[in-house]
Amino acid sequence: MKSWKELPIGAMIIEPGNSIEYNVAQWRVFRPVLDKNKCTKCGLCWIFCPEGAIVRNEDESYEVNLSFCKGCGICQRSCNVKAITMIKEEGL
Amino acid sequence: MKSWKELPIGAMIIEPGNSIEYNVAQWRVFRPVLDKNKCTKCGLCWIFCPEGAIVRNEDESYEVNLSFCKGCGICQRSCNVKAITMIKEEGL
Amino acid sequence: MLEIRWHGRGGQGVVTAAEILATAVVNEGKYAQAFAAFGPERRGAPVLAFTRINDNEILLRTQIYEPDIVVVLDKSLCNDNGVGRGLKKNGIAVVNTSSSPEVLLNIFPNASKIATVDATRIAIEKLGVPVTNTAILGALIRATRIVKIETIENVLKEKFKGVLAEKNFNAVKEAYERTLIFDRGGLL
Amino acid sequence: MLEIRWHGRGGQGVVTAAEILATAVVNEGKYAQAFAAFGPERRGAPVLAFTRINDNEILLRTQIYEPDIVVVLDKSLCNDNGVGRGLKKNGIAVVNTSSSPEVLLNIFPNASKIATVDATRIAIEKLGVPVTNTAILGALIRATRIVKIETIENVLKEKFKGVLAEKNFNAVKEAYERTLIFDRGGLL
Amino acid sequence: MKRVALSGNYAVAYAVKMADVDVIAAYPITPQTPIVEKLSEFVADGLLDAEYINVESEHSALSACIGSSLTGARTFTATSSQGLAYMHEVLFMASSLRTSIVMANVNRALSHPLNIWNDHSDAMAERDVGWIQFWVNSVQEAFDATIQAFKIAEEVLLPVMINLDGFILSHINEVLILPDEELVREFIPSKPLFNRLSPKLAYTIGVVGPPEYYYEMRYQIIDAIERSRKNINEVNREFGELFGRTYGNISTYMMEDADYALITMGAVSSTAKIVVDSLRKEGEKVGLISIRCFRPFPKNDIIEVFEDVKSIGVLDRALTPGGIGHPLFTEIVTTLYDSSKIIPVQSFVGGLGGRDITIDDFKQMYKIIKDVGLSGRRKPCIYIGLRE
Amino acid sequence: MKRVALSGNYAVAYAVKMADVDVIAAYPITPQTPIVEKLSEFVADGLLDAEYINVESEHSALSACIGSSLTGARTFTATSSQGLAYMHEVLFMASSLRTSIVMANVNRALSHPLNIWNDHSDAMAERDVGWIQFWVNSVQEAFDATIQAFKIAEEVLLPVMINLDGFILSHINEVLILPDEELVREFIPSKPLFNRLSPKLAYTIGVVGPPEYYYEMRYQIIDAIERSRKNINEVNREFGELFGRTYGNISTYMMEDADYALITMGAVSSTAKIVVDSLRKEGEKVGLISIRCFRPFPKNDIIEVFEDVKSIGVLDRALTPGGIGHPLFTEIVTTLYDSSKIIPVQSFVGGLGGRDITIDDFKQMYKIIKDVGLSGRRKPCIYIGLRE
Amino acid sequence: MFKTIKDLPRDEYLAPGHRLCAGCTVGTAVRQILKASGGNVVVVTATSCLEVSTSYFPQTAWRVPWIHLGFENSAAVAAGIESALKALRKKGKSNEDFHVMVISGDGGTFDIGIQALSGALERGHDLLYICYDNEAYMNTGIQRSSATPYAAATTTSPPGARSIGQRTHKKDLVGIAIAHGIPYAATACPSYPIDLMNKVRKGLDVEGPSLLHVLTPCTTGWRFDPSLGIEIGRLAVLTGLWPLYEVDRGVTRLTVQVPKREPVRKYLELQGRFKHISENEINKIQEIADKNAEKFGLGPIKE
Amino acid sequence: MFKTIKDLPRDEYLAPGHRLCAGCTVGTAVRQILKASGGNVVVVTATSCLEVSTSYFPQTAWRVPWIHLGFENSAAVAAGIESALKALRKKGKSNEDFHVMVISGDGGTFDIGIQALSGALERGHDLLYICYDNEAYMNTGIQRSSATPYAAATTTSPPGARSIGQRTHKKDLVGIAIAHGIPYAATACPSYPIDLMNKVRKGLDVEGPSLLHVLTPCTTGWRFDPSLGIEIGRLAVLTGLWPLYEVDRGVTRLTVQVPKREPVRKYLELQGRFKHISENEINKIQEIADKNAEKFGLGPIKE
Ligand SMILES: Cc1ncc(C[n+]2csc(CCOP(=O)(O)OP(=O)(O)O)c2C)c(N)n1
Ligand SMILES: Cc1ncc(C[n+]2csc(CCOP(=O)(O)OP(=O)(O)O)c2C)c(N)n1
Ligand code: SF4
Ligand code: SF4
Ligand code: SF4
Ligand code: SF4
Ligand code: SF4
Ligand code: SF4
Ligand SMILES: [Mg+2]
Ligand SMILES: [Mg+2]
Repeated sequence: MKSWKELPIGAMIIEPGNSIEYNVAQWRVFRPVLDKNKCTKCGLCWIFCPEGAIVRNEDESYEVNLSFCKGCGICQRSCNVKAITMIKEEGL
Repeated sequence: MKSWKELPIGAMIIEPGNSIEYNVAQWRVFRPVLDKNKCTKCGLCWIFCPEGAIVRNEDESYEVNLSFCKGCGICQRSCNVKAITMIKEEGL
Repeated sequence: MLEIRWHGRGGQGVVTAAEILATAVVNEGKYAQAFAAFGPERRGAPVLAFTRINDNEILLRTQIYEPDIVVVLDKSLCNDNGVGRGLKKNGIAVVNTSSSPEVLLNIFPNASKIATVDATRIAIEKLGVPVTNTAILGALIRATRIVKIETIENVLKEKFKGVLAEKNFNAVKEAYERTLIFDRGGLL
Repeated sequence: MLEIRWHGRGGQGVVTAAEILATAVVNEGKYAQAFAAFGPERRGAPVLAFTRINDNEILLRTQIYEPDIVVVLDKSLCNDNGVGRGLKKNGIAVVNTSSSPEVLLNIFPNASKIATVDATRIAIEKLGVPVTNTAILGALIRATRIVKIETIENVLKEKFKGVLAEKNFNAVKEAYERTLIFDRGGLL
Repeated sequence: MKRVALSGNYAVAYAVKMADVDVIAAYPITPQTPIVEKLSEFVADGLLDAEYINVESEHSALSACIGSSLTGARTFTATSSQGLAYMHEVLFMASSLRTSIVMANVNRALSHPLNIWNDHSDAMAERDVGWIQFWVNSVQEAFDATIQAFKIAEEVLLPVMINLDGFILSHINEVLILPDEELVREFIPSKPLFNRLSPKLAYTIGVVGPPEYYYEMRYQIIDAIERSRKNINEVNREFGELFGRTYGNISTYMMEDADYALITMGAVSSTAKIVVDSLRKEGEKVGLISIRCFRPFPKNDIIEVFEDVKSIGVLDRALTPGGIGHPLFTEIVTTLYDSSKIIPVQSFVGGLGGRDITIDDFKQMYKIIKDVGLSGRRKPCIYIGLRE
Repeated sequence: MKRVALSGNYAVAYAVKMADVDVIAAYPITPQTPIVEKLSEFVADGLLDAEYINVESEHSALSACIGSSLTGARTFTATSSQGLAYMHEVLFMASSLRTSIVMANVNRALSHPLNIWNDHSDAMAERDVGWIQFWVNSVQEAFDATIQAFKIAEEVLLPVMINLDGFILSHINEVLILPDEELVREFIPSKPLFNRLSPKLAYTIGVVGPPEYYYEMRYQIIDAIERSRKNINEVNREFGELFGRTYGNISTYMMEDADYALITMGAVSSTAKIVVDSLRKEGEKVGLISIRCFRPFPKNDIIEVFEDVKSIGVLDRALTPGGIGHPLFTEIVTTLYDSSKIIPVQSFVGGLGGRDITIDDFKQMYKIIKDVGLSGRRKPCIYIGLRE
Repeated sequence: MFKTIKDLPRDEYLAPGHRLCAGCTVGTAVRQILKASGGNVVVVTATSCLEVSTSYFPQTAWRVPWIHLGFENSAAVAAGIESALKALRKKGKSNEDFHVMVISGDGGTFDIGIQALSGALERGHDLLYICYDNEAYMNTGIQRSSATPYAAATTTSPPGARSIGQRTHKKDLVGIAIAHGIPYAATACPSYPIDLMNKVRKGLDVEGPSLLHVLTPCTTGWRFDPSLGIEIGRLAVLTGLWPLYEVDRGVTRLTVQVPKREPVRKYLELQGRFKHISENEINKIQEIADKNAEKFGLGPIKE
Repeated sequence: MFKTIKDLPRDEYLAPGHRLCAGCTVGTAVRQILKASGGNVVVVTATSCLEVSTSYFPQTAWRVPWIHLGFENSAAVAAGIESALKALRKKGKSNEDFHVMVISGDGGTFDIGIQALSGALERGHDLLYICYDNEAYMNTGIQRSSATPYAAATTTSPPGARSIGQRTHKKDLVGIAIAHGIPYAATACPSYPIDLMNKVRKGLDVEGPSLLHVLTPCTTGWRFDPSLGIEIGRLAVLTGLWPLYEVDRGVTRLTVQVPKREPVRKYLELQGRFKHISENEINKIQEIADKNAEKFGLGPIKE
């Protein structure tokens, strides 16, 4: 860990958005699985996900980035066509 | 003047309304003179005086207590019948 | 002095578990400390709690760096290697998992004893919700005999009202029964 | 060192008078301090201001307890005996009043010189309002020659804009002319 | 009497309940919140008959407490860190208007960076406010000091602040001997205090004190807090009679024959004792002083135990940037000066913002103190555990 | 350059104007108000091109200043007494977030009783906040320190507080050498500061510093304020080159051969000099030290002049009720300890809440200091002018 | 209800000898308020003209219990007193019974005290909060507050080459209070004593928080002759700049009708603080009055 | 104006990896807000869940400049930033140009921050103040605020033998803001992203102060399953407890109509914080919804 000389001054963090390095996947008990076939690309899961863990691709398709997903299940509930299912994470 | 031992504790004044001992008459440049003959006993000067310097007697007549009057002239202006006149105080 | 580290998630009541144990210890006339690794605890986030147990007054007020015992309330936490960190040589690990204890050997290389129980299943059976903090106590006691199970019963009765105390104690008992224990000598 | 105490009323600009004098002194290359007796100043209430004058830098920062000169902007203040308090032996008093200086003898028992001027009348004549703080300066200068009257003129020009400066200076000059001075030897 | 396991925060809450407090005005802040939560619960459940004012800020919390205390109600509040800092202005008022407020301050670091963990910078920055200040070392002490505080505050007419270390004490469950409520009531009867705001008296409170009076009025606080030493001792004695436990203004450990002493405040003292024990086993004549009553500062008690000491270490858990020394260090040095003793004093800082002070840290400090004692030369302040 | 008569408050206002400040956020309070009134006038008249924020409180004033300073604007505020106390929490933030705010604090007593007059209790209660603190002795110093403050604050990235005595300095008109604006601009060029809140950078400021980092982050302030000593001296030197006046961290009077010294802060020093002169005439070898730069505390400067002194008096104009000593006394004693000098120090308190400190008071103090020097025995704190 | 001047009690709870400026209508207002209260009241005042002028040690002008703490917290202090009384009575520890009332200035209410006020209103304490509004920080020498009216000159909203005086509009205190859902709020002015005093009574008698916003013309700060305060207050009402109304459990009611309004110019002309303003600003101020008239149903402007 | 989800920008200015609870709708709301802002914005946040969860050193979730000072002063900090930018631009010292926005919690807005907010609104700074409202102090563990709704359980408004839970009613933030005469204020909810995001744009584009009051259901504090946040937000709207409206230069307009309202029971049942309440309280809460419906013109209750 950094010494006092190496820390940025004034309680600043100078790398915007470096929280992507923080492991939230570990928080997850359930994991969303998105069925691209069922998906109508409505985007609701994307706009409702509290984490920004759902990625909107260039082709307007959506997928889950599991490194960023905490497994809350909001996406599943947002999906009118039930394209998302929550699956229990297993330890070990 | 009192020593620290003699002062009331906790920044209190324990004699209600002892400001009557403070000389405001000294502030006065003009002095109101109330002509009891003209006075209709309407009470306006009494209720408007900022000082409470106008006394409402038991018989509902009014008079000025000059010890409490700062000479602002509000009473004079309140009096519809011009029963009050302001007279210059003279030093010396 | 016995030092225990508890691993759970925000919202799972891991601090409560550490406290129930401490109260039981105290009720048995000994001394205990229970506390959490303090920080902004968020629902879902891994959290730590600690219990210290001693026959005499406990003066130590530092954090616990090298626990004698590690208790894991949620097996998915074992995905991260943090759970085994610092466990003393010949320490004990107690984990909520349906797996058998051997599977955990390389997660707790220092452990001389590993106990597992499917606390989640038991919690659902006995409480109707997957709140595993009381069930795991049964496994811990089974593996360590730190306190008498009846003492836990009494603490639960003080802590929870009416039927909830009973349900929780049922979970404790059930877990106590179903705990699998493995020591370096083999499954007990 | 010369110490002056000014008596006036809240709203009469007594502090301004003290300051104008100080500025004049400074402009003549000497040193001065001007300040008020600090307190919640209320319209109509008697207030004090002070000026200290010296050839060299002034270090003293205490209040003025024994002034060399007392200036009274409003004669009705003389009803209270406070105006004469502390005046040094052989001090000077300058009072705005239409009365003659002798009348003030027992108010300023220590004064060796008493000057009076009807500053109120002059102010009304020259400014149109009974603001006596500049007029009285004229009397003070006449009685003491602390600064040159032209220096005051320049200060007024800085302090007030346009015609107001001129009017005020007229008041100063007029008062200067009309001041009556009495010393223990008799009217000068 | 019951032997239970309770956290420092709950211990305070129970003490307040047993004191049958009349009014609570407090604002939540970590790590104090469990105190007010527990009190809310007591009130909601009818176990404590009090008005709980859900104020909108700490500034208002303490302001409301002043109003309440002067109306004759036994009054409690609790805060921490930013909350205490936000009260700064009002703290002076609570003492100078001579209230009897009792406040628990759960010590926590000050921003920035924001940090919810333990150090002493919040309370140390309020060492001029004219409050009596206790610092406790255990959950039991937190309870006992709270009970004592009401009695002292109401006798002396000065507010009392009880400092307990955030998390380390506030959130730790440990053994507490909970006395019977009747005994507590015997100690501090539940009676209305003097209502200075009654229409029957029509006092004017919180006046303008012009230069002719201000000095004397402020001096009364100096006098009151100096005189409070007697009350504090007396209350402690009475407490001992009823509850079988007493506390000094300082608590000492192995100081009888110590050559090297460390001075601390708050819960870490307890860890330090372990180190003292282990060093004693190694033959080192070390000892420990922990200050319980920081205001009024127990200079005589301290000087007494310093009698034969060769060197002293002072552990500050708060900073005075750019000052001649950190707060406790400066007070201790001045104490020595006061007693005309020349003992080298080594300044330490440690445990800021929840940084743990470990057994090894204490060992290191004792080692340095001994070095200083032997060489007679102290070093500039040593920042224990700082990553250089 | 112009020789004028101006009040301390106006001197500050003129300095701020000449510094071409960008943002002012301030709240009125006696006796500071004329500063912000004058600045309002400058802005209204177009003589100063700045945003003047009419904040609703001092807490917000300083908060707005922090936002402004971090956005790169030269930022000024002014306050006094209750206002400073109300800022307490934010003061720590202004230093720890490393702003360059300059603030004039017009020293005034704290409530209760309410008192608008001069003493030092407001600023002394903020001696831990990590600000650089100047204390000035004359209107000229008030002006000069303000100009210097901007340069120092912007170099060191620490806020600077200029303390000037309420009324005694703030409201006194005296001689001021007003430099030409161009010269001031040469000294402190009007340029935007580093905008740390730019979308181009997207920094995150005011973070949570967990126990692993908090200590190091706070230590940076200790480091910065210690390093600022160099900047302060350098700025002062440059100031001297341009303006022909320099100031030390302390100012001394007749200390070369003094046996007996008095230490003061603020405007009363000036009166004390008169007493020194008169005592010198009587053959007494007395001297005077006045502390100009209180934070960082000028320990080396002080120790140096103490070399051959026989006894010292310290005049505190603020109280630490129940403390081991009043603020300045404690710092001086610790300074002596630091230098391993054993000189008796007599503590004095005086001039609280506008109580005048007279020539006679100073004479009395010098007499006592001499007695202490001769007897080697100091007395408990002496409250000069207190009606017993 | 008070109907005529004759009805009004003789008792004076604000003693003469206070140090308010000669001609200060705050003195008038407080006399009226305390008369209406009947004296069984504890008063809290924030730092202000009223505070320093009535409690200058060793003299007090208060004949009722009174407390001043600071500038920002009078509502909180009142809340503490009210709660203490409630607790002590409930617990049988006291049989005292009195009303709790705040009388604070506009600065201590609109600006630095609004948080404490908002909190006290929200929590529903049984107290009457009275703001006497002299439209600036007068105690410190006439600085703008958020109650200062548009275009008025103060020392921190001075007119100048780049300033017309106060740039912003007066905060709507009663509107804000009512948005807190309190049962009673009203405006008043000591130039209309009966109206004011009846509102004080209503405010005291209602259960829960109530608020009175009282305009108190200030000779020093508004720069008019000391004798004019009451007249200027009357003109504020007669121009429509200060409509007298109340909001009683949600119902807004004009309490003093103005059949024919005076033009605002008449009001402005008398005051030094408006001396600098241009026709443009006068028109804008007239618009404010006209809007008030529309909102509260005042009469048209006198020809 | 955003019309469909497809319109919404791809850019994420709140990085993943923040530490808000799993299922926290504050994350959703802030993502939507920042998307709408386009990223050219400086954000100020008061101490809160959002603050501690996004700026835990050494990691930040912010991709826009962001500052946190304290709990009570976010509006003041924003005012300082806005003024600095204005001054520097005016003086030609800077050519940066960005919006200033506050995103603070209900505690930091309704209670301890309302003074700074009131001042900033009154002075007319050009900034958008967004209050995300999870109806309690969540960061410190679910204590009541003055935004906590009637009867809800929190740790400082616990139900019990002598308590029904929160005793008081929710403060009307938009009402208070509008009483300050600001040009734009609105309510929103991340369950209605288009509505919310358009309001953010309006708030940013309007000159002067604007305010958005955003309801953000909180899984931890309201005690519901983490997956339910968005649904519960929707129910708040559909019951009429959280009408979506705006007040644009004095004109109030419902922005999302609810033709048939759900009964409040449906909303309350899902939440642990209302578990204790009786029929009596449910009826009172239904009345609140009905009053809202009347005030804003929502439809009748579904049969
Ligand atoms: C925290 C704090 N800030 C500033 C002051 C200075 N102050 C005292 S009274 C006052 C103005 C009061 O204004 P207002 O409330 O309108 O009452 P008024 O004097 O106009 O009657 C100010 C700024 C203070 N006492 N405390
Ligand atoms: C002056 C001060 N008082 C109290 C606190 C403690 N505190 C920090 S965040 C918080 C609650 C925040 O509530 P809210 O604004 O509603 O945001 P939320 O956490 O609910 O998102 C409290 C009480 C503080 N940081 N500073
Ligand atoms: S489960 Fe929650 S966090 Fe994960 S993708 Fe779905 S909405 Fe996002
Ligand atoms: S909500 Fe369902 S349908 Fe819509 S984008 Fe997500 S997965 Fe596809
Ligand atoms: S002149 Fe003024 S103070 Fe005197 S009686 Fe008339 S109204 Fe009252
Ligand atoms: S106003 Fe005139 S008529 Fe009325 S009581 Fe006074 S003096 Fe008499
Ligand atoms: S300044 Fe105004 S409000 Fe204050 S006392 Fe004087 S007239 Fe009254
Ligand atoms: S407590 Fe509530 S608001 Fe806070 S992070 Fe968790 S869900 Fe979000
Ligand atoms: Mg005012
Ligand atoms: Mg919240």
